[in-house]
Formats: sequence, C-alpha cells, structure tokens
Amino acid sequence: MKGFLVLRIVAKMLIPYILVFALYVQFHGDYSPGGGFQAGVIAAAAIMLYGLIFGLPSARRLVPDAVVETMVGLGVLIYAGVGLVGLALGGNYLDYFVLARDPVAGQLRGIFWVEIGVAITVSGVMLKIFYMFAGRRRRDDTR
Amino acid sequence: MLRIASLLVALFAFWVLMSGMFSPFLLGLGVASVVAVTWLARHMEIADREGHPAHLRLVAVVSYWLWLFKEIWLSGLKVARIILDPRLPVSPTLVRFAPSQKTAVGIATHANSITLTPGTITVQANHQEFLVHALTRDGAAGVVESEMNRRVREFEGSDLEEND
Amino acid sequence: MSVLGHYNYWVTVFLMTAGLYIVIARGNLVKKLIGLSIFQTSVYLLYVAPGKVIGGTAPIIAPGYTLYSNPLPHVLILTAIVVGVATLALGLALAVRIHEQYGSIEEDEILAADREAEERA
Amino acid sequence: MAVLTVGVAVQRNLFSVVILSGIYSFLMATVLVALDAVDVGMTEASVGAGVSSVLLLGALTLCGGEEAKPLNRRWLPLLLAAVIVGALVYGTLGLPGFADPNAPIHMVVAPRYLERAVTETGVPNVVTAVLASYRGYDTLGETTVVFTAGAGVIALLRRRRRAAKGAK
Amino acid sequence: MILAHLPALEVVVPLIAAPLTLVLRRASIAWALTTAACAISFVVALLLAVEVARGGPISYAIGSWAPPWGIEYRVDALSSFMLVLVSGIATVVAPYALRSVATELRGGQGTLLYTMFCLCVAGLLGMSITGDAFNLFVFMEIASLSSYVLIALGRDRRALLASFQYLILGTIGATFFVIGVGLLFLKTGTLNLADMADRLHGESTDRAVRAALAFIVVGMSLKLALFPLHLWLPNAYTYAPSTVTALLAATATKVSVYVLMRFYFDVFGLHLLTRVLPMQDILMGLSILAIVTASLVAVWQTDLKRLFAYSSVAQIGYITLGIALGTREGLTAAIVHLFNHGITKGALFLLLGLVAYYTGRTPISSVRGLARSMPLTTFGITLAGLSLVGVPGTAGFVSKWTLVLAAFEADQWWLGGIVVATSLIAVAYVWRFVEAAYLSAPAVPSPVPRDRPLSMVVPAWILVGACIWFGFDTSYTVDAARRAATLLLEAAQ
Amino acid sequence: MLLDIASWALILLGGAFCITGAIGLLRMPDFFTRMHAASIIDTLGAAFILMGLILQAGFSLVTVKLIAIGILLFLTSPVATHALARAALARGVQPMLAKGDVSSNS
Amino acid sequence: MFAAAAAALLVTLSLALVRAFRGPTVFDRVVAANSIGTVAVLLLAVIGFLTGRPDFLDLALVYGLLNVVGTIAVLKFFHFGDLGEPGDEEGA
Repeated sequence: MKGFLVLRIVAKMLIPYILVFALYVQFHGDYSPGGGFQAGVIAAAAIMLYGLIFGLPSARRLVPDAVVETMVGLGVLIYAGVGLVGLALGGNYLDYFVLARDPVAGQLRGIFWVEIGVAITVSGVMLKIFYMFAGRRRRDDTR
Repeated sequence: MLRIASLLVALFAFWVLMSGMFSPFLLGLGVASVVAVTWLARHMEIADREGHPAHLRLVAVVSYWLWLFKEIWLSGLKVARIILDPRLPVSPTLVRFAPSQKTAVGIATHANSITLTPGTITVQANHQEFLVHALTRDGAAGVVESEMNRRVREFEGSDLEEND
Repeated sequence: MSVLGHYNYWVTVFLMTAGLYIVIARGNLVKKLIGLSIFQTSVYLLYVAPGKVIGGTAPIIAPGYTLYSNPLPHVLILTAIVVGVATLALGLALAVRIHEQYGSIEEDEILAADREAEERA
Repeated sequence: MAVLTVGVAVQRNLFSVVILSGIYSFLMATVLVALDAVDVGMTEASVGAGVSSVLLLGALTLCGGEEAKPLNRRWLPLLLAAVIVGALVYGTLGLPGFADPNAPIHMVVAPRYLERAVTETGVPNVVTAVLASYRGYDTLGETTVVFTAGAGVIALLRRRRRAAKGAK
Repeated sequence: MILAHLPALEVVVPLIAAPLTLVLRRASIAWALTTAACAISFVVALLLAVEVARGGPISYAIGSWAPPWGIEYRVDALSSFMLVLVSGIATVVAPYALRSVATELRGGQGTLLYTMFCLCVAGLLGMSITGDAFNLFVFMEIASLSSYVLIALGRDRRALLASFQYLILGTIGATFFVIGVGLLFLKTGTLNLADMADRLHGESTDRAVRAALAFIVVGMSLKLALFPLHLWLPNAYTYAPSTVTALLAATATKVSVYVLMRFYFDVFGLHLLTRVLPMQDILMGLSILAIVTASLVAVWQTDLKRLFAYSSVAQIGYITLGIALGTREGLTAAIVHLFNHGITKGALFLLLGLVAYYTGRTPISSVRGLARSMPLTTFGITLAGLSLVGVPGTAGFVSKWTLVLAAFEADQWWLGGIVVATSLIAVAYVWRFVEAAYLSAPAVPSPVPRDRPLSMVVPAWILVGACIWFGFDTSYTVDAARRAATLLLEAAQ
Repeated sequence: MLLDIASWALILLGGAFCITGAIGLLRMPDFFTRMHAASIIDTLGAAFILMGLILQAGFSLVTVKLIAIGILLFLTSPVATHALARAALARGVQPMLAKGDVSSNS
Repeated sequence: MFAAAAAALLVTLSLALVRAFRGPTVFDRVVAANSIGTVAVLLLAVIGFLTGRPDFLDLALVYGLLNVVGTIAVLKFFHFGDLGEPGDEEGA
C-alpha cells in the first residue's frame, strides 16, 4: 500500500497527530470523555494504520512483538500493583486515599496510574491481535 | 533536525489547542507525549519531506485552500444540480493526463484536490499519469491542464530536490 | 405504564432477538460471532437508556449544570463493551484455527467432517 | 438501526456483513451519545468501527468469503427468540418509563457519585471517577479480561507459526 | 495486618501471577508461579474459612469505598466453602500440569496454559467471593474466556469446535445473566447483592423481578450445564487437555451452581421461588431429567472422558435436585455434593489424564487390561468411580445419603427412590470401565510404562484419598454445608 | 444577531447539501457516479455545517476542535474516496462510461 | 435550529443506509459507510451544540479517525485480499 502515493503521504501527516491525540485522550480522561481504554484503542489504531500502509513487517520493526507482549502483561501488573501499593501503605486493596498525604491528591494519583495501566494493556492487546490476524498466511482453501 | 523541531512544535501546538488547560502537570505530560511521539515518528521514518512538509510557505498553502474552496463550491453546485435534475444528465468519463508537479506532496495535493472537488475523482495518481473519473464530460475537460494543475505547481515550490 | 413510555426497551428487545436469531439460525461461525456481538450490544441500550434523565446532560461535572444523567450504567457498559470485544477477538481466533484445521467455517460442514473422521477411525 | 440488524441477518456475503456491522456500530455509538453516555459512545465507536472491523476483516482474510446457505431449521430459533421477547416484554413492563428522573436507579447509588465525586476524587468526569476509583476493581477485572483475550489469541494463533517455521 | 486483607489477596495473588507468567516467558517459572499462587490462595482460603467459622461473615470494601458505592467482597460460610474447594483443587491440579502439559501440548504453549490457568482460578475465586452483581459478571467472563482458551488448547482439532460452541453458549449465558442483573439494577438502583436483596424484599411479585429471575436462572443454567442446556459440556470435557478437564470439571460448573444459589436464595428469596413462580418444580423436573437421561447416555459412550463428562451432567442434576427441594437438608445435600463431586471428578480426570499420558487417548478399548500394566491407577479410577456411584465409605455416599434423607424429610419418597435407582445406572457405566480394565485381555500390547512422574501421580492420589477421607469424616463437609445452608435459608425467608 | 443568522444559513445550507448528496447516492446509476454524490456530503455538507457551528461557537477551544475536525475530514475523505475508486477498479468494477470512453488528452 | 440540522443529517443518514443495503457491490456499501461516518461526525458535533455542551467534540474526532482506519483497512483488504502485506508491488 506504500505505493499508494496519496495514501502514504496523508498517513504520514496524520499518524503523529493521531498518536498525540491518543495521549491527549488518555491524560484528559479526568475532564472530558475518554480514558485509558479509548486512548489505548486509538494509539493501537494509529499503529495499525501504519501497518496497513507500510506493511506489517515495518510495523513489527517499529513495535516488536516482544515489546507488545510485555505491554500486554505490564498494564495489568501496573494496575494490580497500584492496588498492592495501597495495601502496603496501610489501606485496603486499590485504596488510593493513602497514595498521597492529601486524600484527593491520592485519588488523582491512583486514577492516573490505573488509567495508564489500562491503556498499556489495551493497546498492547489490540496490536498483538492485529499482528496475529494480519500476520497469518491464509491456508489454501480446501473447498 | 530542523524538521524534527518543527514537528515537535506543531505537535505541541496541537496538544495545547486540544487541551486548553495549562496546569503545569498537564503541560508537562504534553511535552512528554510530544517528545515520545516525535521519537516514534522518527522511527517510523514518517517525519520526512512527505510526512511533515514544513518547507511549504504558509501563505501559499492558505491561499491555495481558499481558492480550492471556491472551486469546490462551484462544482458542488453543478453536481447538486445534476443530482436534483430529474433527467440525471450524467456522462461519466475517464481521462488520463500527465500532471506537471514534481514532488510527491505536490502530486498528492493535486490528486486530493481533484477528488475533493465534487464531480471528479482521482482513480490513480503517480508522477507520470493521473487517471480521473469525472461525472460529466465537461468536468473531465476541466481537469486536464487546469488551473488547479498550475496552482499546485506553483505552491509546491520548485527549488528543492525531490528525495523520494 | 404506557407502552410508548417503554419504547427504548422495545428497541433493546428487538436487537436482542435479532442477534440471538442470527446466532442460532446461522451456521457460519463468523456470522454467529457477529450475531453474538449484536446480541451483546442490545444490552448496552438496556442499561444506558434508563440512565438518561430528561433535561439532564452528560455526567461530567461543569459549572452551570445541575442535572446529570446517571453515570453508573455508563461505567458498567464500558466494561461490558470491553468484554464483548474480548469475546469477539477470541471467537475469531478460534474461527481462524477451525478454518485451518477443517478448511471450512460452516458448522454443518465441520460436523460432517468430524463424523467422517470418526467413521474412518 | 433495526433495519440494519435485519440486513446483517439477511446478507450472505460476509464482507458486506462486516461493513454493515461497522455502520451498525457507528449508529449505536451515536445513539449512546444522544443518551448522554459520551464515554460509552466513544468506546463503542472506537471498538465497533475501528477495532472490530479490522479484526473481522483479518479473520475473513484467513477464513474467506461467502456463507454457504441459509439455514434449515428456522422455526426453532424463531420460537426461542419469541420466548425471549415474551420474557423481556413481560419484564420491562414492570420497569419505570424512559427518562423518568424518579426511577430507582437515580435514587440509590448514583446521586452520591454525582454529588461527591469531585470533592472525593477531584475528577470532574464522574464516569472516570466511578470507573477508576469507586468501582476500580471492576476495571481491574475489565483490564484482565482484555489481557485474557490477548493472551488467549496469542495462545491460539502462535502455535502454527512456530510449527510452520519448524517445518521449513 | 495481612489478616485483614485476606479477601483481597485471595483473588489478587493468582490475578497478578497471570501477567507475570506471560512476561517472564519461561514455562518452568510459569509453572512454579502458578503452583505457588494457587497454594497461597489455598492457604488464604483456609484462613478465611477459619475466620468465618469463628467470627461470621467478613465484608471487605475494595478501595475503601463503603459497600453500596464501592465493590464489596463478602465472605460467608458458603463462599468460604467454595473458596476452599476451588483453590484446593487448583493447588492439587497445578503441579500435575507440569508433566501432563509437556506431553499434551506442542511448542511454546505451556506458558500460556499457565497464564490461562491462573486467570481461570482467579476468575472462579472472584466469582465466589464478590458481593457485587456486576463484579461477578466481570469475573465470570475472566473465568470463561480463559476456560475457552484452555479447552481449545487440546490436541484434537475437535477441541477447537468444542471450545467455539462453549464460547457461543457461554456468552449467551453470560449475556442473559447481565440482562437479569440489569433488570434487577433498574428495579433497585444498586448492584450490591445484599443491598439488592434488602430492597427487593416485599416487592417480589414485580414483573421485572420475575423476568430477572428467569434470565439469571437460564443464564446460569447454561453455564452450569443444567440438563437441556448441557450440550457444550461433553465435547469440551472430552477434548480439553487432561489438566484442564480436571480443573473445569471440579470447579467451573460448581462455581456456577454457587452463583445460582446465591441469587436464588439471597436475592430473590423463597417467597418468589415457590409461591409466585413454579421455579422449584421446573428445576426439580429438569434435575430429574438430567440425572436419568445423562446417566443413560453415559452408559453408551465409547470414550472414557466423554463417559464421565455425561456423568458430570447427571451429577449436576443431583446438586440442583437438592436446591430444588428448598429445605435445609436439601441444600446441605446440594452443597456437600458440590464438594464431593468436585473432588471425585477431579480425581477421576486426573487419573484418566495419567492413562492418557501412557496411551495417548482414552477410548474404552484403550484401557483393556489396564489393571495389569497400571494396577494402581486402575484401582484409583475404580475407587473414584465407586464414589461416583455412592458406595458407602466414599465421599459420594455421604452426599447421596444426605440427599436421600432430605427427600424423605420433605416427604418426597419417590425422589429418594430415583436417587437410588439412578445410582444403579452409575454402577453400569462405572462397570464398563472396570470390565474393560480388569476383565478383558489387553487387546493391544500393554503400553510400555514410561517414567512415573510423581508430580502427576501424587496429586491424583491426594484427590482419591480425599474421596475416601470425606467418606468417613463428614465433620468438615456436612457441618460446614449445613451452616451455609442455614444461612442461605435464613436470608431467603 | 447577524452572526446568528449567518450561521443558521450556513448550517441549513450544509444540511441541504447533505441531503442532496444522499439523494444522489441513491439515484446515481453506477458505483463511480455514486462516489461523486458522496463527495458532496464529505465536502460541501461538512464544510458548511462546520462553518455554521464555528460561527455559533465564537472564538474558543470549540472552534479549534471544529477546525480540527474539518481538516481531518478534508484530508481523509479524498484519500478514502481515491483508494476506494482504485480498489474498485482493481477488483474489476467497470465504470459506466458515456460514449467517448477513455480519452487520453495530452 | 440545531434540531433542523440534526434532522437533515438524520435524513441523510437514512438515505445512505438505504444505499448501504441495496448497494449491489461491496464498494457501494463502503461508500455508504464512509458517508455515514462523515454524517455521524457532523451529527455528533451538532448534538453537542444541541444539548448545550459543545466540549465533547473529541468524540467526533475519534469517529473521524477511526472511520478512516476502518475504511482503509476494508480497502486494503479488497485490494490485496490481505491486511498484512506491504503491498509494494504496485508502483503507482
């Protein structure tokens, strides 16, 4: 699809902005609609677009499989880890109040990290699934 | 290097415009995001002349867009009339012609502009040849050696070598 | 208690039925999955529609608004959507594998292939 | 939207079905936004229109095309569907009407979220507040579900590639 | 300090272990992690059980948000019982996986199997412990998604189809469940089970509530494979890897039963079940059908795994029969049978896995003359089979005996008769194994005993031992079950 | 006030163009001609509605976002159309042509 | 007045839907889908104003973006019958 001159150029122009937009959605989830999940999906969509246009191999070079797989696990670990930190600091599980001296600040901090965890896992999984599906050769049709 | 810097600036401007919030925390996040994305963009090799055409003159771009909008408006009216005409007077046509642009950005702009104008659609576009599908024969005639062609040629700038 | 006051539920009911019908009546595995996801989508409406308050606005607190719609169903449905897409992804992966193994994604063909294999064994 | 569903049911060409379901998803998202569920609408749009259609296409690439035939045993699913319609209609008649501000769901838990979310969590988007804090555990579960799906897809699809490599 | 947070740890430990196994990538590490996580959960579950027996129900507010607003974990007699069962079985099965997985799966799937194993256990534990309707759904999905994958990892290609069917039916079941919960939510405005129950009492004649009951019961029946909705189960159990079959057979359906009981008695209450809708009668009819037909079908099976899978459907019938009785004794019997059948089936499938380890497959023909080459394993299977039949001295006897007593107590003599009669059918299908293993000459040259991996033999025998042990010592099972049943009925009044 | 009227006019115009485009989408005889109709929605309809909304919003962040949407649409819709046309041609969808077919001027 | 715009958009939407159904070729459907995407974006913007909370335009942006990704995926699929390959072969 790289050969599609028009597509290639527009995609090149758009992708960085899509990524920034994804991060914007991520970090402004507190104030406007959006949050970790949506941001994860959008970021993954940007990479998918890249993969669609420049071919799966280049997408794989950009974000290697190993990284993606680590992301898949890492997000859940971050999320669950935030819970454990709350536990360690003397609160209940997933208690954000204890994360900072001021309870509200603690909540904010907790939500922030939790959303990051969600985003990492989601984008990791979406990308991984995309790689998995797009990367397979179709078996010869037996019909 | 300059290109990276300008991409950084552009992305950050985008962030600030989207966000509209200026707490240090969010701005900091913005800077971090932008840097990360730029780094990624470099790895994608999309921050080049094609992907981030910072060399174009802003004035030229804006004036081109204004002109293009006028074109869209005119041909839009034409197509609308055709649609609403009970006889549906279409005479679909395919034309081929060679564009006079040299840079990829120019080609893409030209192709996109043709497609944007209702009544004409670029089916294939490369340096040698455009294949355009037009709703009417008049429209087809208007595409070949058009003013659009000339204007895009002007605004893409000829002084830079194409390094595609 | 009027029937019209419940029209949001009718939509839900319709979608749900249609989705379920697709799942049961269609033999194509991918089609079944799509039906399944429609079936799940109907639930979104079941939850979200009653959360709307007339005159209310989206539950993002901002000065100048006092009446907000109910945020809780939204949260639940976010989770439900995620679950739905997860199921879809897994189901598709399975369908792909099935296609690789059997060369078909039609349920009856697959079952026939199995029967054949069993008879041969 | 209802029509669309019928379309999905009737279409035999799977690609068309995919496109129709993409449209369906867009419409659903719009409806959701109209119902004030902005976050949900955003998610549905991103999932339904973006990810699902790419996924479905990916799967179709690997599985291929047309659906064989319409199915035989038609009365059974219809019957089942009818039973469910009956049950649901029966049930929903007992529910409060559309957009009734006095419905129980607005009386019990939700007011507290709306009143105190900002002071308690500092987050004006109540959906985010509930999602990440009040019901944060659900979201952990949700993330885990995504993780499960991801790991599951890896588990299901990786083997063949390995095997193929080995074969070569 | 740690003691106060046991409920959270119970679920979170396997939950965290899952991504760790994925990130760390090595199968052996993954195995160790899984086993450790399961063991920790088991210890935690035991501690919780002690705590609950001493001090009554424990409520744990996750994120320190008070229950109706946040999500509550609620451990009472019944749920602690389930926790012990699930984590116990998981702890026994996990070590078994090490060798079994190595032979039954190809390539780098091992690690991911452990990931899924952890997730499945975490999901099941979460289902048992949570006191929040929607959280229950989420964990149910974790458990089911992971079990779909686990089943699909089976070597036979039919495993894929089985898994797919399970996925479809399971998702429909889960969606029904969500619809039911949604109706309840719309009616009560809360998701906390206890809160919901409080608000529902008094208006149990409401139509929405009745519909909710119907949806939840149907949904959960799909998950727990109640008779007409059991179609997914035999295939799934037959083609899944042995470890997986053992885990799922012993725990997954049981937890679904638990959820059904939870909603049935805690949320809806007896009034609705008996007076407003003929729910109990329907359930009883289906249970009897399940027992009779599934047992009969089991007799004609040619594959051992499938045979015992059908037997599972029948045994689930006994459990729901106990529920349908709706008396204290009936419930006690149901809960005891839940536990006993769990360990019995666990033992059976582990041993069958051992057989499969040597023979590759498990059609009945393959075990001809097995008594000679693998006397101990054969003996173990026979013991577990006896427990399935309900021979005195085994765990199965205890639960069936309680069930018969409950039937007599409820003046339903004929039910007792049915239980006894169907046990005879069970004798028939267990006999098919015994006949093949002991009385037939080995058709094929007896399989060469390879090494005897202790990691497989020991877990299997622990469960067989448990079958016998709980056949004599009824103090834990019956007493705990009776406590749980009493509590449930009190709530249901 | 004047601004209001202008913006209403623009929005209505946009709406009208959208409907026209949709009618065209229905009426046009073949695939390629339909694409022309669709492009009216994408360009004129979208542009006018967005401009109307911009006038309503005044000078604020909302405007910026509206402009962003506009740019996005203007960048992507021709690309999509172009790719679509090309894919269709590659897949053997023959465009219906008036008498004088492929004319290669220049 | 926003309502009028919304109504116009809804009419457009339903007309496009008809095309999505009838569309003899898949490409007709894609065109319809694409238009519906655009209309949905506009509709969202209008709804934002209609309910008096125009700050939710992010949503419309998300729609637009994903619409593109979706469409391109579809097209690539039809052009090459595969999503993964680089597709360099057609030097255009």
